Amino acid sequence: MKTNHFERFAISPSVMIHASDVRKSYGSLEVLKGVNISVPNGSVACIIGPSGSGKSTFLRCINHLEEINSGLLLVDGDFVGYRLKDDKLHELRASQICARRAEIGMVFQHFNLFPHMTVLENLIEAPIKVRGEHRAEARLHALELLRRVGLAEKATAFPRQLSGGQQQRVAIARALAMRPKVLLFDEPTSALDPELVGEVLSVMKDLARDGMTMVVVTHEIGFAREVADQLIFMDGGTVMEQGDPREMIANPQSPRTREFLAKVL
Amino acid sequence: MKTNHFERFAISPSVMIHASDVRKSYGSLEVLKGVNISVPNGSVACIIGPSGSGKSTFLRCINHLEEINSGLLLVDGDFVGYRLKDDKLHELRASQICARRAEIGMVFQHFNLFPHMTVLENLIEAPIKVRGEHRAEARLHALELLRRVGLAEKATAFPRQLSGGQQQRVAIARALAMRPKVLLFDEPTSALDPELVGEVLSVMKDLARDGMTMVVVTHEIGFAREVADQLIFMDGGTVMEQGDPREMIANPQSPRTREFLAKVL
Amino acid sequence: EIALPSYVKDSGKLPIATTIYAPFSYIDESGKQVGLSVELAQAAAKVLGVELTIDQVPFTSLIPSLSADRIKIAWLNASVTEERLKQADFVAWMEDGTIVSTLPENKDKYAKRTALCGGTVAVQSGTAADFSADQLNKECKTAGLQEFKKDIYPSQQDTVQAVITGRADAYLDDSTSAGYYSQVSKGKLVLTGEVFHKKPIGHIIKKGDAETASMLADAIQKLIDDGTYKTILDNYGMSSSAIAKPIVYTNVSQLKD
Amino acid sequence: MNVLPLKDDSVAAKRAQFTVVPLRHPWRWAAAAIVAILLLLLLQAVVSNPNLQWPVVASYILNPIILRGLWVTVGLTLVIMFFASVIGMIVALMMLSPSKMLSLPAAGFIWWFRGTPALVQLILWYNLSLIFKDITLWLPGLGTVFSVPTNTVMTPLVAAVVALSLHEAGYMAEIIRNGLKSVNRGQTEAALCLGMKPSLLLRRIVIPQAMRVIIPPTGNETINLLKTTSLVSIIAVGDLLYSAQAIYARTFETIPLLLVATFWYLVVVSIMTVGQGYLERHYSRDEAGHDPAPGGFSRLGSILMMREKWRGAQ
Amino acid sequence: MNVLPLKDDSVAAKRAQFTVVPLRHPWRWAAAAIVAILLLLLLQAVVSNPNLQWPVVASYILNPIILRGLWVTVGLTLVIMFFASVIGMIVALMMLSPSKMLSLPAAGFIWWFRGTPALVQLILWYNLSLIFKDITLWLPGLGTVFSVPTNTVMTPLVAAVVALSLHEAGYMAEIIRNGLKSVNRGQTEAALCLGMKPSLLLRRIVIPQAMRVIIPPTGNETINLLKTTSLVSIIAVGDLLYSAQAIYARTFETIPLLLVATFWYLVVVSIMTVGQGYLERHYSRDEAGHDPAPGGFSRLGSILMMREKWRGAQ
Ligand SMILES: Nc1ncnc2c1ncn2[C@@H]1O[C@H](COP(=O)(O)OP(=O)(O)OP(=O)(O)O)[C@@H](O)[C@H]1O
Ligand SMILES: Nc1ncnc2c1ncn2[C@@H]1O[C@H](COP(=O)(O)OP(=O)(O)OP(=O)(O)O)[C@@H](O)[C@H]1O
Ligand SMILES: [Mg+2]
Ligand SMILES: [Mg+2]
Repeated sequence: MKTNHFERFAISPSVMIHASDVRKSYGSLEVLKGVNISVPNGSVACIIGPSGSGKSTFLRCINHLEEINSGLLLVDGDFVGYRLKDDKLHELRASQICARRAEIGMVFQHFNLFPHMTVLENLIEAPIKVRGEHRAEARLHALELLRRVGLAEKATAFPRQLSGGQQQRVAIARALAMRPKVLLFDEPTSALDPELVGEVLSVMKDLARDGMTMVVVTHEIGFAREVADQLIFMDGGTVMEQGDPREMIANPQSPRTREFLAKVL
Repeated sequence: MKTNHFERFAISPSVMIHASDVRKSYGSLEVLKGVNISVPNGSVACIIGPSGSGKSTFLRCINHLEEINSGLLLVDGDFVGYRLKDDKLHELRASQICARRAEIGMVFQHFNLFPHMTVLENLIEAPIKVRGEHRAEARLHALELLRRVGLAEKATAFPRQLSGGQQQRVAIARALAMRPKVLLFDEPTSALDPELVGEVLSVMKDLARDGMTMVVVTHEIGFAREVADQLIFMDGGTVMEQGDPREMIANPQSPRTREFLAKVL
Repeated sequence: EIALPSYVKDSGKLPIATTIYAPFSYIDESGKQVGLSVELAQAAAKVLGVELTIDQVPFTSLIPSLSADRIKIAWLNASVTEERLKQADFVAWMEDGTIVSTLPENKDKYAKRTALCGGTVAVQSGTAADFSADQLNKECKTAGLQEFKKDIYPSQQDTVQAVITGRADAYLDDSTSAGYYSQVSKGKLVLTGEVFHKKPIGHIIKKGDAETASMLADAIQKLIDDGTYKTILDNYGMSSSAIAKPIVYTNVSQLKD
Repeated sequence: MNVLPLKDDSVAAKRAQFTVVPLRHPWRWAAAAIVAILLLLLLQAVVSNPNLQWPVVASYILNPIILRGLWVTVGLTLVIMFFASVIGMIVALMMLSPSKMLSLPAAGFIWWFRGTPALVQLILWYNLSLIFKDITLWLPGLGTVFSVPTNTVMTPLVAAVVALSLHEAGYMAEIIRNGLKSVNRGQTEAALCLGMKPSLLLRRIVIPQAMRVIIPPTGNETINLLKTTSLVSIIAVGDLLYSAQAIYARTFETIPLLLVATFWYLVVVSIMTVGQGYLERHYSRDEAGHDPAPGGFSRLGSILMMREKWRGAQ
Repeated sequence: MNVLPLKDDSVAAKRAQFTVVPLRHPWRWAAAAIVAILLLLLLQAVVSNPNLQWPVVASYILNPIILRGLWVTVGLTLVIMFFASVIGMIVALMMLSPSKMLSLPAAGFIWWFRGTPALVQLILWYNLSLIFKDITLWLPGLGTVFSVPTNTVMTPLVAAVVALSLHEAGYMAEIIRNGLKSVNRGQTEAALCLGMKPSLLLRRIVIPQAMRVIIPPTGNETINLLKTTSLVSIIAVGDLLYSAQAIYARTFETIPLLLVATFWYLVVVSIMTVGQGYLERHYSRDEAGHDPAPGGFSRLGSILMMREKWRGAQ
């Protein structure tokens, strides 16, 4: 059912996320004014930028939580919300969109764990119901993931009984349980006590080391410098500057970038 | 109605908050295990410490949101929740406690602005209803405070229409509107985007410069170093270490303090 | 001269309570309370030389209101039965029977009342017909026929509606009001067969209130004597239900003979 | 890892200009069409059906008995709802108190008044003299200060208001309790820290915020009450429905008169619904402003109903 | 600025050992005493009052007609509530859809069925044959497929279930709409990001969380419905209350029989209340665990009621 459009659009097959001239408006407010980004397979892209610059909106467009108004946005060489046939984009049915979206994991600022389910239930719900895994298999995988994020003993706890850092680690494990091709993070540590930031970042570093493709909106410049393959600075709905994190942080080209980094560092 | 017990307890009248051997339990869980703190008039005390160490609980005891189980806790030389008569502590009626509490301002991590009131209404509600100020007078004072926190033009906005940093500045103005003797801050910047932290801290610095007595629970070590007169490190319900901020940060005595500072810095 | 209880004498008023039950007591187009009972009550008040006041009290609160002394007289056409006599006393002023009412096309079919056996019959709860239906069912049994199904409805309109929509074969009605209903139904319903199971009907008063009982009996006697009673009953086409002398029922044994 | 350079923007833009074919929802249109046809058929059947006797309906719409009944219904509803809210509020606060001395009686109140049919309560209150002959105020030292027969005090209207207010209060207490519980604890603490007294805190901070949760079910309750008031006919207070019944009991114009009552109920309920909407908006006026993440749920609705949201061409 | 050195701890501790005198609440004790005395007096009056005829009450409690009525009441309530919830859910979802094609009919549904007295709807459905003589399925090409007289289909019980289900659905739709709206938007998005389909998302994520807001007013509604079912008596379906009425209409034992009905209603409502409490707990089981900031509101309750919370001596 999925088809590849790498050739058609002359994109290298090693590109996981390809955005060119992506535009998005809310009513008369243009939030994304032509965004161009390319995230290769297995790489980590960090997006930084002031509040309201459209970072979250862009992430939400990637997994089709928001529809874009124009431009080209491909994940692993295909559209998330459409099927290309006879040079026309046919909207997909909700269930089909969901199937594609399942391959794109997302981690939110406010965790958004399901409060009425235990940690384990949070992790196995979607694999069983969406991917059709067997309960036993899903459980095994979930417990392994919990071990990986250091929370093996919290499987039967409810989210409310965990600290923010623990909740965020569970949220990451939940996204991983769907065996996604790519993980999107929207400010995963900014709702956490500084003390707890470290534990979440270290889980994310492990993931990056294991070769997970990740797009991370963050204010943790240290993390970006250490882990990211590319750093993207967004402002006012466009990409102002992008490149190697170390270089960009040490020597930002645009004055806006310089100003922003000065505030955050 | 208020009486001074400075002499009786041999405390200098320049002490705004005096805590000695303050203990507090929730059921069988002892959260404060004998806290000794003294905050002189016009000084700034910063409290740091790991999550669960009892920082919030101690702040809440100061303004009698929680009752302590034993120890001596005086604000400006008097008890907040009791009247001392014939060597006995008589519990006060709720309305009397409220009158005393009005002299102690508090700023919360999650702002807790009243969402159904405009910014101005948030500021004038208590001065009019609790302090009995005239509406015109309260309005004038409120507008001046808003100017002071840099939000003069937001008087008619609703909290939801403001950014986190703006909301927190309104919350500070709201506390100031009651002309408190002392301000308590419970992690005032930890729910904010890093970009917005600066604006709140700068308002707090201004306050400190103007001689407001403040007790600040925070993770912003930079702020503590720059502004605080004393730094208090709490752990496991006791004060582990306290002293001059610069000295303590540069050269922590206890290994727990060293460990904690290493994480946060 | 009729002896008046103190509550009548002191206030100069005869306070009665009625329920809506056409044509005895109902509301006319202008919202006024009218009907046979009401006319008789007005005549009685005149005989007693006092003013009449009417409270409209729905059936459910009649008995509690009598017990609570909220009302003194339930000016009604209630059947006097054994079980009811345990709760209240009666002043009977008419005799009532039961009659079958049905659709015009079934008029002949149900002319003999045992033809109802095995069918479905609608009655209004608590009316004379309600009791009569049980008696009729016994007759079915003795005749070796199947019993009919008794559907109890809370109001007369509902029993009528049940017959019109064909959910019941017929309904049993008090002979006194049946004529009125077949008349207002504009030919949709007809009466068939003859009146059966005659029994006394009358006003309800609190158990042991002998003063009120004798006042009512005396007043009605006077109306019978001076002919007013007959004129009113004639007006409503009910002279066949008239009696010669009101009877105060206080005891079950009075019913036996 | 090396980042692929992007092609020239204009090329990228050009190669992505596709027409978007929106998802078709044939079943939804079919359903809408069927509903529309059924409604038309029903309308036609209803309008042309002689059994409904529309001329009779018209002739009774402004009948004075009906209008008086309408007035009784509306008046009683308002008065009873007022008392029920006040009592319900007190009971709800007692329920939420951690003191058993207060929460137990409150729970008992709710249990009794929700559990007993309104009809029974009405009859018991109306005939209170069954249980208490006189209402007497006796003070130690002074003796009997005054004493009146219960029946004098308990007029039908008083009985109706007392019985139905208490009955309704049982329901309102549950609704208000739920609403108060929904207010964030931080709000209470912030207000206390500003020195607000419990009563002020309740009036200015908690209740206005609880209103959002309280109003919708209260709308339901009020409409229920509007119809429950028809019970007062039991104690000879003639409300709208009872007046209609009293008329058709005589004239057998059952259906037309029920339609008359329905008409007026619909009018009143419509007005109340408008009022409810207005109140709901009033108590969420703070949400009216700029909201970067609009109505969480209307989004869910749009997803569930698979609404097309395409606003341009990709 | 210089920080005052603290005195030796033990001195500080010693000088602060005072006995604490808790605030006295004489009025509260007085109120409790008065309530207790009044309740005792009432109990005494009620038990010893001959008008209430307790022996008669006892003799009817297990009367087969009453028990059959109880069964009808409970059975009808359950069946109707089931249908009303299903229909109400669909209507609530339609209401929340941003598509006018769905939300307008839903609003119309709620308006009509909340606004029309249940009695009227019952009579209209019961007498459907007045409007439609036969129910006919006519298909183009096939002609009349089948045709049955309306009265055969619309038995009293069917009419009661249809009419009251639709009526109740109007109320349930409002309640469910309110509940669904209360679920945080982040939950929906998180579920969508996990690839959940709208139906799954609704069933597993939204509804379980909405339940907390839905259950309390639904409790009220169910109890209301329990009593509303007594309307079915007008179409000769004898429910609990009506069965009692049918008996006292014959025997004049009004009060005792109303007490019998009350007894059973209280039993049923008590069971339902327990069930409601159980459901409420079930849907907030995640809150049962360790909660560092316990029940925001029970704190407010304690403040409002000025409960003593002193647990030691200062
Ligand atoms: N659903 C929406 N409707 C209307 N405007 C929206 C909506 N979502 C976002 N916006 C607006 O779009 C702009 C970009 O928002 P976005 O959340 O993408 O910014 P951001 O870079 O993530 O900021 P932050 O760092 O505060 O999260 C803002 O001006 C916001 O108000
Ligand atoms: N109302 C309460 N009931 C029971 N336990 C409580 C209550 N409030 C706090 N605690 C417990 O008291 C301890 C101290 O909590 P407190 O909130 O004071 O810590 P903190 O230092 O402010 O931590 P953080 O940095 O996370 O805010 C924690 O273990 C907490 O679980
Ligand atoms: Mg964002
Ligand atoms: Mg804290």
